[in-house]
Amino acid sequence: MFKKIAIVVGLGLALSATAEAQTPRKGGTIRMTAPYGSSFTSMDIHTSPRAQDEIYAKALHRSLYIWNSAEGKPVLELAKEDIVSGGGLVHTFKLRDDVYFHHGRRMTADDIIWSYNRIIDGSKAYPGARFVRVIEGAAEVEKGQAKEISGLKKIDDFTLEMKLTEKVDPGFYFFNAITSIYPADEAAKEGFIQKPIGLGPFKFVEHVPGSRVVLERWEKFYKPGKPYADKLIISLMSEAAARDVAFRNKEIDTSVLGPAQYLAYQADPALKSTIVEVAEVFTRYMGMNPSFKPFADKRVRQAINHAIDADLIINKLVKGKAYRATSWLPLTSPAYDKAMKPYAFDPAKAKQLLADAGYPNGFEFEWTTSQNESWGLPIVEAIIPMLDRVGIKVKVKQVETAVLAEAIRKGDFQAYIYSQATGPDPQAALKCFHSSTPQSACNYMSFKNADFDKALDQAGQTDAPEQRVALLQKANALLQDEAPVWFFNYNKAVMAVQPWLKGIQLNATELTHQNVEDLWVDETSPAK
Amino acid sequence: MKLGTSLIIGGLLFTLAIVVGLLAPWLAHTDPVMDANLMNAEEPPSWMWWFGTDAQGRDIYSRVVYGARISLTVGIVSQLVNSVIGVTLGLSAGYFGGWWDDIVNGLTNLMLAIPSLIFALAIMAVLGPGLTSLLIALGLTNWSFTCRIARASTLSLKSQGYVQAARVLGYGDLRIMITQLLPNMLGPIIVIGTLGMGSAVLAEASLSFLGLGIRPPYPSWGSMLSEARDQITTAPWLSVFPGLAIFLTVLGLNLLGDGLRDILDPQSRSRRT
Amino acid sequence: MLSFLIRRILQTVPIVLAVVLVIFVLFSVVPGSIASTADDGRGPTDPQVVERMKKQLGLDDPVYIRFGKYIASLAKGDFGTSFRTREPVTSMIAKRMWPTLQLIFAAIAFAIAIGVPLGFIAALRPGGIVDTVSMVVAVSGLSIAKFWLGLLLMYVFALKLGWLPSFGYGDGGLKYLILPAVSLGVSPMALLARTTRAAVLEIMTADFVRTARSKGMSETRLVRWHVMRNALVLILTTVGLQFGALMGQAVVVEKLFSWPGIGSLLVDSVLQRDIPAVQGSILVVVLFFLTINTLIDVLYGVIDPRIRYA
Amino acid sequence: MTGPALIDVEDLRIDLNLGSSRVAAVEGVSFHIDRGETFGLVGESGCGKSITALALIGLLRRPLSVGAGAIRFEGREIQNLPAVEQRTLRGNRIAMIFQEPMTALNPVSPVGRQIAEMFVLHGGKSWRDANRLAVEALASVRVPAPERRVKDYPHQLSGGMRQRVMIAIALACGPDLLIADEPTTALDVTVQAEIIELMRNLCAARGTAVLMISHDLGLVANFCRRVAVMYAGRIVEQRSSDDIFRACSHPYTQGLVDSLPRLGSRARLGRSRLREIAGVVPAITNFPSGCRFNPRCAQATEVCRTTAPETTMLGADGLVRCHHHA
Repeated sequence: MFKKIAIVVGLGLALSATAEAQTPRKGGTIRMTAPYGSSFTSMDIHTSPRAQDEIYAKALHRSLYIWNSAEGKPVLELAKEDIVSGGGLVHTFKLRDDVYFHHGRRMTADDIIWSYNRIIDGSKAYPGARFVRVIEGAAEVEKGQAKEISGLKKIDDFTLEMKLTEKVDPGFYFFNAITSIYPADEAAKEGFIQKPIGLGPFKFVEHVPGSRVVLERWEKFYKPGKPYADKLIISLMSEAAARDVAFRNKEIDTSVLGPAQYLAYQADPALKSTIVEVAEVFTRYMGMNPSFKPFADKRVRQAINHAIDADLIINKLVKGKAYRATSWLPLTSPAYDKAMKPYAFDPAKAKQLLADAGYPNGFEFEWTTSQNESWGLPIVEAIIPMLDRVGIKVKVKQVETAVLAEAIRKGDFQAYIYSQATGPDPQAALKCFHSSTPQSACNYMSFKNADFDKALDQAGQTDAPEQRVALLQKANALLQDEAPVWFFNYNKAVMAVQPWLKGIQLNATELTHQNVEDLWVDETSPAK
Repeated sequence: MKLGTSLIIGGLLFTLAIVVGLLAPWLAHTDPVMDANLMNAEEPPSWMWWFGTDAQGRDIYSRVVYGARISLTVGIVSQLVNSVIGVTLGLSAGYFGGWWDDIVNGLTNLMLAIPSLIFALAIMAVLGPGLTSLLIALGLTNWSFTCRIARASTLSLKSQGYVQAARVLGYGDLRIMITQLLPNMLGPIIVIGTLGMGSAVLAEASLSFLGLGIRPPYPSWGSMLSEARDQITTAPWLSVFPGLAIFLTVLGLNLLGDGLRDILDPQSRSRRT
Repeated sequence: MLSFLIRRILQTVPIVLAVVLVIFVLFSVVPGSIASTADDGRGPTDPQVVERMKKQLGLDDPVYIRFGKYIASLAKGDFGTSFRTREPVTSMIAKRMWPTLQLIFAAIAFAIAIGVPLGFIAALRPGGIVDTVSMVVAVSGLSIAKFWLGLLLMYVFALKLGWLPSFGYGDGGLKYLILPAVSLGVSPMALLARTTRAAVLEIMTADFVRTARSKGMSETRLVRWHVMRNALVLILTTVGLQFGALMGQAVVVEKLFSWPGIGSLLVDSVLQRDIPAVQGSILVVVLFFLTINTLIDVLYGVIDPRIRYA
Repeated sequence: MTGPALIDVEDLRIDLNLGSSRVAAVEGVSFHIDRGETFGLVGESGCGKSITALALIGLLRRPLSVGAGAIRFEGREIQNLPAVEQRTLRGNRIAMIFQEPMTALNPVSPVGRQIAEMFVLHGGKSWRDANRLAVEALASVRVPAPERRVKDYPHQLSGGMRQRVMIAIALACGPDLLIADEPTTALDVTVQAEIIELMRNLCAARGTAVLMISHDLGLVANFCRRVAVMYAGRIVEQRSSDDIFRACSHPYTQGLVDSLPRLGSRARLGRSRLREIAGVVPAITNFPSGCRFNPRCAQATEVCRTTAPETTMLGADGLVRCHHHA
């Protein structure tokens, strides 16, 4: 699917400092919110790749690896050691022997093998298959040609050998909740989904669909002394307005903030200190379809980049809740070129470019957008008059996010505005513009540029890190000049956290995904 | 309330909304779409910006004024569609009877059984957001009442002498329906229509809230209200003015409907309030 | 009575079938596909997974075959499998049923408890101050956008006064129910107040009321003994029709208050193109409405002896 | 005559409030009824006879109200009584039967209960006792199988039966005065006679005075000892029933008499049509000046058009209001 990785940039105001200074209090209730929809998709996390579902899954389940927000990379979680051999393709994991499922049984290598075999089951089409597929023999199982993944071998109860198909870091593949480890015996049973069992720091109590998930401390959790809280309630709250009221009313401990609320909370002395922010690795952009004639001309695409005052939109409309994009790679990317300047806001130049391209009087295009407040309709509405000033008319086509995603995949658009993961691997992020990448995969603009392809291919082949970065920067710069998209911004994730909730990690892959065993509440929490 | 008071107040409010909508280009200070200037974003109400400005820096007063056009179009057109469908089906079903009557009855029961907002939601999901979709969705889902009334009054009028008399005189079916039956049921139909317009304006707001409303950037009151809801604690003027516009217009329509009922449909005071 | 019920149930069969057909046809042409349900809106979806899902859910079949299969499984009480959660729709809906019923009945109870007495009081002194004020309140209650009202209530009673929780189902306690139920109940309350008032006014001019007065009855007794039961017939009609509208409005209120009912399930499912769940939810809503109205028809007979189930 | 009359109406005026103005729908109406006496009030519809009756029982509702005059029951002014006392009078001492048996009973309440209410209201009985008494009351108006009928709803009964129920209700508490407003108008002719007979017998047996209101002079004259004729809000003539056919004084009364079919008369006069009174009843808001009957009166002269005639006493018991009375 996508790799959810980034590097921490922003810091919650002195949060981490105070958290370490105090001794965590045991007990209490943590009340988190799940803001990305009014329900959880499923209590079977293997079926859902959604960020929303991972919020509860982080408490209930564990994967082989875990995302470490401080280091900005996945680290081993269920194993103590990973011995690499076989030219970087064979990983031998020494598993922890103190990991217990919520029904009390100890986890062994069998559970991991069973779980990965389940995920790759082709008849079920679990979304995690794309990660498991990196293990040798997995694709055969998926196609029904084999019964078990040949690349997974149990050496003993606590030693697992995994053979990969390519030389990659398995951490990036096996840290997501969709690759959570299930208990082999229980998960096969019918009622598992009603009362899921995992390895996480909290065990399942109840799920009221559309309302909340309640979990309680798992006493035999493998990290000593953790988790701190007795109880964890994750409430589903998709309405930002309702979340705002509930947060101010101290009914919830965390609330994801949109731009308007970000500004309002900053302005409110009582709420200012609750803000936690982090730069995420998502690039927001307007994609332009070259099969729509005006957009086939590079000058038109550049003109659009010049015509839109992105800084103004970021400051005023997005309320500073984003970073200006220069090109495709986000500023937290290792290949990000700090010297690179974004397109200047220059309507005169835009007009000139349009005239050069043969559109002195502009043209009209249809812009497909969702209602998303950060990369959807409100942005489009702000841009309409800006483009109007250089003679370009916009016809808005508003669709739901689901329809938008479909339209993008099918290339059924003249232009669209979207948010796409662009990290952590710059190579993978730029691969989307390689001419060999099919339109439906992620080359949505059907981008084709020989120089770009060359730079990217060279970067993939080289072993020297500096040279690799230089090549990627070159590709990224090429991309800026070709302007297949309007480069808008890189997201800044913002969450309000009540002062009594401590230990929030600045997770750049998704701020709401917290390793909840590290969270604790002090006695000022109003929750019982 | 005294008879007539509601008619007058309702009529005034509705007329005001219509006049505002008609005169929008002259009343508005700025263009509701193009005059976005992010430098002026979210100004509270002042002499310069009567109702304040929104997140895009657009003048809310001008948007409310222009919004009258769209919201009233939604209300009036969708209700007209409903009335035409309802009257056509009800009148013909009552007049011809037989299998056609059975079919229309079945359709009416079907429409009554699916809550109209849910039906409209489903239609909007299929057609996608936008004014035309909205007019279709709201115009197709709220005619069952009109249909019932039209059918019932056709049945009662049919048994009265003058329809038979018209038949004896050799009038055609269509002519009888239009010249004899239709005028006699207009009273209640107009009353239901007036109240229905108010419901349509509210339904538009609800659909906007659910993310299936009007196609922007053109402002409707419902979409403005819906967009502003996150900021009810921080920038209340964003929602107060479109909210009031909806409230007063629908209030006007409801009062007007009440007042009209007293005049046009006095015997049915309790049939549908 | 029994034959009446059986006949009523048989009458609903074609309606239910028609609803199924309409929704099925509507959503066969809906844009956005199964792929959307597997998508997070943040990046590309694995095309292999999408193909497999299609096969697994039988979406490769032509529409009419799918419809036939759907009807066949419906007859067995099986609403199909959700595209999104891969759970049986029946069990998804079952979990949402109770909160919605709670909300709807609480709203109706609120509407009746406030609206009917208000209408009575107003009608007993038509033109009086109570009448004027309550009718202004009633017509205002009908004229306000539901989610705006909900937000205002939330703002005032949760945030400013701190009396009630602002959202959610919580542990299912009563205090969580109040704000959503009131938001939902305001318009039927207004409608009931007006219906009751009109009904009582009409009844007060009836001949039998004059008879009752000639008996030397006090106005209180008059209302209790003679007016109420007669008004109940008209009130009941309004209540019955309101259930339909309420099921619709519940969609908005449930979404606003994060209430885990059928309505929020329906909106989620519509937005994410989870067609089996949409069909199931709408069907359940329709069945609920038809059931309520059958019950009300039965109640008519209890209240009004003139109605007989022939 | 000893002591005050049972009911004594003096110079009664009933106003119709039209918002901006008020007009007298009834004025200068005076009559009295003694205990056990039968008194009739006759006139065309709209003449004010029904609202006069309603005034007696205190049931005038807006926009009608008593404007002036006195209504004394056993010498006590009714209108000044507190509401509670008025109510104990109503139903208990003064009862009323209405014209429309179809609608005068509560459709959703069993008739037995509607009778029983009287015993609960005025007799202080429990519902249990009252229900038992209701069966008796129903039996007394000669309804067959009363113990079954009490459970019936009005729509299950015929018009005649319903009017019997009304009579049972009215006579339940043994009132002193029964006001019967067109009690048989809505009924079939054969049923009419039965109901009238029933009323006559029951009232005679119980000594109940009756105020019979009807447009049917024949019926009233037959039933009542004395008759008053109303026209356009005024009593134009009052006579004993015996006198009214023999020697009526007012041209209007004469018109009413002439419009009655008389047994035997048809043969004598040949197959002549019944005579009708020419013209229509004037609207309340537009009463003619002078004698209100003058536009329709064959004998009208100039004085009739300008001056309202005074009341002239005729013998001990009669009066007439006409410039040209015989």
